[in-house]
Amino acid sequence: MGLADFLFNRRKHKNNNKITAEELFQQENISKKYYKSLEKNKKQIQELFQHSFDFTIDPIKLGDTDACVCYLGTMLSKDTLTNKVLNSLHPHNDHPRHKDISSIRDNYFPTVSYEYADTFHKVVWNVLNGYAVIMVDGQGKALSLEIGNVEKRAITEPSTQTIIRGPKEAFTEDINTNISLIRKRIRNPHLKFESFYVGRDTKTQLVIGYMSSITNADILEEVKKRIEKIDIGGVLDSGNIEELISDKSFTPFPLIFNTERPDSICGHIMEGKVALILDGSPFVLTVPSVLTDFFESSEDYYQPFLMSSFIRLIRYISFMIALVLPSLYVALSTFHQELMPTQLLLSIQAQREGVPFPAVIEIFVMELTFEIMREAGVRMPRAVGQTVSIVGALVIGQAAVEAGLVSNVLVIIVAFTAIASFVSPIYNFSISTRLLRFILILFSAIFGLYGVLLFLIVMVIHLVSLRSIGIPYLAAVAPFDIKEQDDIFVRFPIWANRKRPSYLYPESPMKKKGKHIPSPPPAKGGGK
Amino acid sequence: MVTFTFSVIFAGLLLMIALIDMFIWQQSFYQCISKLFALDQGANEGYVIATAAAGFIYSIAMDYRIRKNKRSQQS
Amino acid sequence: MSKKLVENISLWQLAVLMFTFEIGSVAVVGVGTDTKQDAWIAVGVATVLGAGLVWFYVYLLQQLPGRNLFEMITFCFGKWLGKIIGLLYVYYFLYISARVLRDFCELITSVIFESTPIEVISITMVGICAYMLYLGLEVFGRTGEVFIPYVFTFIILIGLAILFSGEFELKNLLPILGDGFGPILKHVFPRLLTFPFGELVTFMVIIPYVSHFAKAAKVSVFTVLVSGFIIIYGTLIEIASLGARQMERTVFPLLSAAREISLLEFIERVDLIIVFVVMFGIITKVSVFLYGGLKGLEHIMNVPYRYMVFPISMIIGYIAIQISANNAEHIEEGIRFIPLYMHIPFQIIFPILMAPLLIWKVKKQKRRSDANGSR
Amino acid sequence: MKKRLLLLLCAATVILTGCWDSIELNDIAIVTGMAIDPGKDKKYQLTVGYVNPAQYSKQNPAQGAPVSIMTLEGNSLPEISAKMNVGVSRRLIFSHTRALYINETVAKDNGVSHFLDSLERSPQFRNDFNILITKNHTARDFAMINDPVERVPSLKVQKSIKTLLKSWGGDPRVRLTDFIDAIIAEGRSPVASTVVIEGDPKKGQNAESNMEVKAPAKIMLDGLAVFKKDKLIGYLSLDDTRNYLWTQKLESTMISIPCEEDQDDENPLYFDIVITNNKSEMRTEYKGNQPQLKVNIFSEASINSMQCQKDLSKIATFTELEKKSDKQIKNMITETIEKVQKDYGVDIFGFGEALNRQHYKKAKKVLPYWNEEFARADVEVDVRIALRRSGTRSKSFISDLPKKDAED
Repeated sequence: MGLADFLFNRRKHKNNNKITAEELFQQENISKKYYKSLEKNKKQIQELFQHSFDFTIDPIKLGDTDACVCYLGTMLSKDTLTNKVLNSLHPHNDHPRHKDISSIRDNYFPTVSYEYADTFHKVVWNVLNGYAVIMVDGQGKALSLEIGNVEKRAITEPSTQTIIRGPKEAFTEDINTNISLIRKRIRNPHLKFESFYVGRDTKTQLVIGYMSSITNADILEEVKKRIEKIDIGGVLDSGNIEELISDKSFTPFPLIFNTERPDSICGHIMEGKVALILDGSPFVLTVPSVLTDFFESSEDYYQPFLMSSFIRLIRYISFMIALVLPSLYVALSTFHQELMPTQLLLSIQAQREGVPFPAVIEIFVMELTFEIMREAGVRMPRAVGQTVSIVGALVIGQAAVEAGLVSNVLVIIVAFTAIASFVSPIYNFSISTRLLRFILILFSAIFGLYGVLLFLIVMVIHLVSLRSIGIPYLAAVAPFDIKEQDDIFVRFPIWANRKRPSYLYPESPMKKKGKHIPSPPPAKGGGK
Repeated sequence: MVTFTFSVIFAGLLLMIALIDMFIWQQSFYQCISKLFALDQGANEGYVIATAAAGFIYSIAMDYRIRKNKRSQQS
Repeated sequence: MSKKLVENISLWQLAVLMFTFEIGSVAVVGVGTDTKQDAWIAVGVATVLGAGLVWFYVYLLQQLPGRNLFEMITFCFGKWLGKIIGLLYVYYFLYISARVLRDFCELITSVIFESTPIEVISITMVGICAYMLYLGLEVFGRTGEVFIPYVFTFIILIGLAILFSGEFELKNLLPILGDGFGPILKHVFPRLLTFPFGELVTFMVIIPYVSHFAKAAKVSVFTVLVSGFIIIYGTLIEIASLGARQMERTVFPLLSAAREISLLEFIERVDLIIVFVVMFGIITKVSVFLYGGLKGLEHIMNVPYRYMVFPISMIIGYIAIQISANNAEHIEEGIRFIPLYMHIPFQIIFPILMAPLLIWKVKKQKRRSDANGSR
Repeated sequence: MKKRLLLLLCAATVILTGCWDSIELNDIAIVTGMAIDPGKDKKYQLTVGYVNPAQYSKQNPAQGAPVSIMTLEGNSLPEISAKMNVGVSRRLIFSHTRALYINETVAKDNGVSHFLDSLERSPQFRNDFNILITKNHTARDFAMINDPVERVPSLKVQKSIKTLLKSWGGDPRVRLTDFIDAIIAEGRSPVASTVVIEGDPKKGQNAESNMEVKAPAKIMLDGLAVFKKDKLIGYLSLDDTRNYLWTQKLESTMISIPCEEDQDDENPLYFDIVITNNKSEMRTEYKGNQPQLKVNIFSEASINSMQCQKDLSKIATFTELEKKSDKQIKNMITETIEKVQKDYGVDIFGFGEALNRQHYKKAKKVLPYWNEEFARADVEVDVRIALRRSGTRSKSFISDLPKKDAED
């Protein structure tokens, strides 16, 4: 009920696109009224923030008027507070009485950015956001001064999506930094950022960024609608948002693209997608995403196009390998021995001599072992992680083979599969292959190649039925669009890529008008 | 309705097979029908019979749901 | 974004579905084996005739744009008679879909899985079809789009691989037309015309849902011609690599042809892979027939077809097993009974009978509406 | 709801049944060779040779025989092979069979068609094994002879045949389907390769025989077996096989041709040409009532050795040598065809099929008794050899030697 109201109210304010503190606190049990009397206000706010050690109320005097500064000590830098606020107050202590709060601001804090809070909700909201709020006795408004933020992580290199060539910045946990990283790359007034707050309890800021001149209005509307429908207690990472707004949760495939690379996000925005930036998460989402997005790295556009086309194909192949190789081994070795060339069959059979498990169990156990090792390696402190990998390689690989528990060729297959599954530039996507691989092994153990194909067909049917914000997940492949093929499996040169993806129905479909092709200067005259 | 459709299609197709069998094997109608229901065509015919039965149960469930939906819409 | 009430498929998807539909069981059972080394000529003749037939089907549909076969039948024959004729068509479609399914099951059980019960293959295959149709025609079309490159390239590749393995002997094609055109024509009508081409009558249920209906005729005729070419190509491969005598004896000619492939002494024994490529063709074919039947039932029973997908497909799985006691019966039915007593009435005679009635009724309706308009 | 039902169904079928056709690699024995002998009590005696996989292990290769064999008697091959497990622990997998040895007595007395059908019908058997008729020894012996290089005897045989076909040509390149096709064809009779054992087969069975430099027993190719329908009626020598192949599909061969037509027998001089590219065409015609068999052969060749004292840098020499080769090869092929006509009277070359292709109406009449027609037909072979090059030397150093020295 409460949230429904909140949403309903939000719609009314869609145009000015500012969320007032009233809306945010509507459902909470906080009185709204800001009194003229300082005492009442003090009492009110003290009650609200009791048991918080970092909440401070400093009484001050403005001439003969009583006033107080309240703030959360952990949310702002105290140095700045002292320099900007308290120091500038003191010399004027003997100043005559001020008529209203704006003259106080003009006199004391002309250089500090500010906001007036005329409701108690707003006061609370500003305090929570790291403002220093000055409440003056007898005034109907409080003055909120923005003090410099607390320490935040500096912009570093991306840790999950490293590249060789291209910008090395990554998003941080701070939303303003993130937005500035995008703004810096796209200097265009059409680049819009709209702010939302999600989470009943956390009230986390969620910003959607898009190019109003490119992004399709329907898609935008749909995204906004979904964000407004979000009903959850707390949001801690964009991963939560991903699950809340995607079209279908019961699927192993990620329906929403995420990255921590600003350049990649800018590329998506320029294609007509919508970016979702959540405060506190260095991973930015873009919607709608299609399957092929997950095979594209932003580096593809920085390397020569032939090379990046090749690498892209490698990614698709390795995706297939990661998916089907183990099950193919099971199918071939237990069902279709005739498909293998004689010599290969003989050598595989020789390796399997004395292995006590059936091939399915063998590969299941090994894949499981590998998954355990991978999980351990990820969660472990970095120093220990290396130990894990050494132990894993030595113990599981070497010893198991020498003990005759598994065959050599199987270790090769598991290792190769593992490496292939790391190729996908987006980590999310390799997760889906990991999951599907196990089911596939089961199928192949029951039906052989027929089972593998059965499963793959079901998988394709499933993939084809998926949608991301209403856009078919396999767009440009199915439904097939021949004009889109310049940037799907291979990448054509940048100058040849003139269109934005048509499956996103962009408002302006062309990226550029000219058809200029770089060429050497024409030979002058008849020359030698 | 779904159950009705199921039975019409099921019976009709069986009848059709029986008629074709009559043509091919030059047997009487009764023989063909009895051949269809005798469990001699494959030792594993149980599988398909089970799935057909599952289809039947499913269609009953479907009918039930349709009716429930209709009722809730009316009320 | 908004949910559409009627599902649409694009022209390309229609072409893809038609193509895989045509290739599907032809790749399994082979066509024109009776005409020996002239099979490819027979297929060529049948293709041209088939294209004409398909044009005729689309022509009928164009008289009543946006209505499918069953709606057209009711339009022509009134409610009750229309329902009965529609039901006959439903039986026809479902029966053929079970037959196609059985074709594939026979292939799998006799080539790959000797001890796996045929029932399991039937159930799994029909399960996939049901799942796909449950998700709708759009998903069906898109699935086709995903698989068409594989189907197409593999069929082309088989030929090339046979060529490079040195098994391709054009000598086997001689003598051309040794016995003249007589046997060819005899074979084309009724068998070849009805088996891969006439079966396209089912698409009268699908074509109305194409997004650019105006171009449907052109696209379908073109697709039939292209798939005819591919079938000719496949038949040529079979004759050239196996020889006419062997082709007559093999149950699955393309498969046997693929057995001859041996490249680099590593790419050998690829016939199993062929089976799996063929699999998608079969899924398409079964699904198209199943969809035709379901749409008919939807029209007759007034129940959305999604409710009936699972029960009816379970019946198909059952019928596919019951359809014949053994492979010989299955083949004999396919040669002696089905073309004459099922294909010809439903594919040719009935539409031809319906055509004048339809045109007359449409004209009458138009006249009436014109009269109404003038009043 | 619906999806769950479907999943449940799938799961139920899966759990209830298990995997029907799967078999672990540890439980199969890969058969590479089969040998068919006449049985003592029953119709056939089948011997299978299957690989001992431990021999192929890289880590701890077992010392032992690379293959084992098992022999049983019975009336049909499928039955015997299914029964093999009375003595073999593993299921036999026939899809990798490389050689089928058929004892000549079986081929002569019973005919081969009875068991070929089961091979053709079975999906297990591929179309890539060689059909070999064994001479002198029982077929069983052939499955047992070890080879130091290839270890698995049947693999050795197949490899050697393949290599021979590429280098010299001596195998008719007949596979199962071709063979069966030829049996039923009216205008062609089947042929198959023959093999013999050189040395003592008893010694060759020992795994220790692999230790010796000179293998005590070796399987060798020995020409062609000629069949009438499915019965063996005779043999052709290796040279005839090559000539036979020349009319069919010869990949390449090496042939030595005498320098002079009537040179002294004591020290004959030869030059060698290697055929690199070969195209042959068969034509069958009727002149009145007399059948005419024509073979047109066009081959590209280069000179590989030169014992004659000819100057290879001259055009005239090339023309002369070409003519000589034409004649020699023509004689060889004509001889072989006439020999087949006279001795066996069956058309192994496929002239009848050529007639069928070229003169369909006539063929329809004569094909039913084609073999008689073939036997009385005139043979005309037209060979055209094009010598293209002569290796890395033009003149032979022999031609620079003083003539007397060369003669001495």
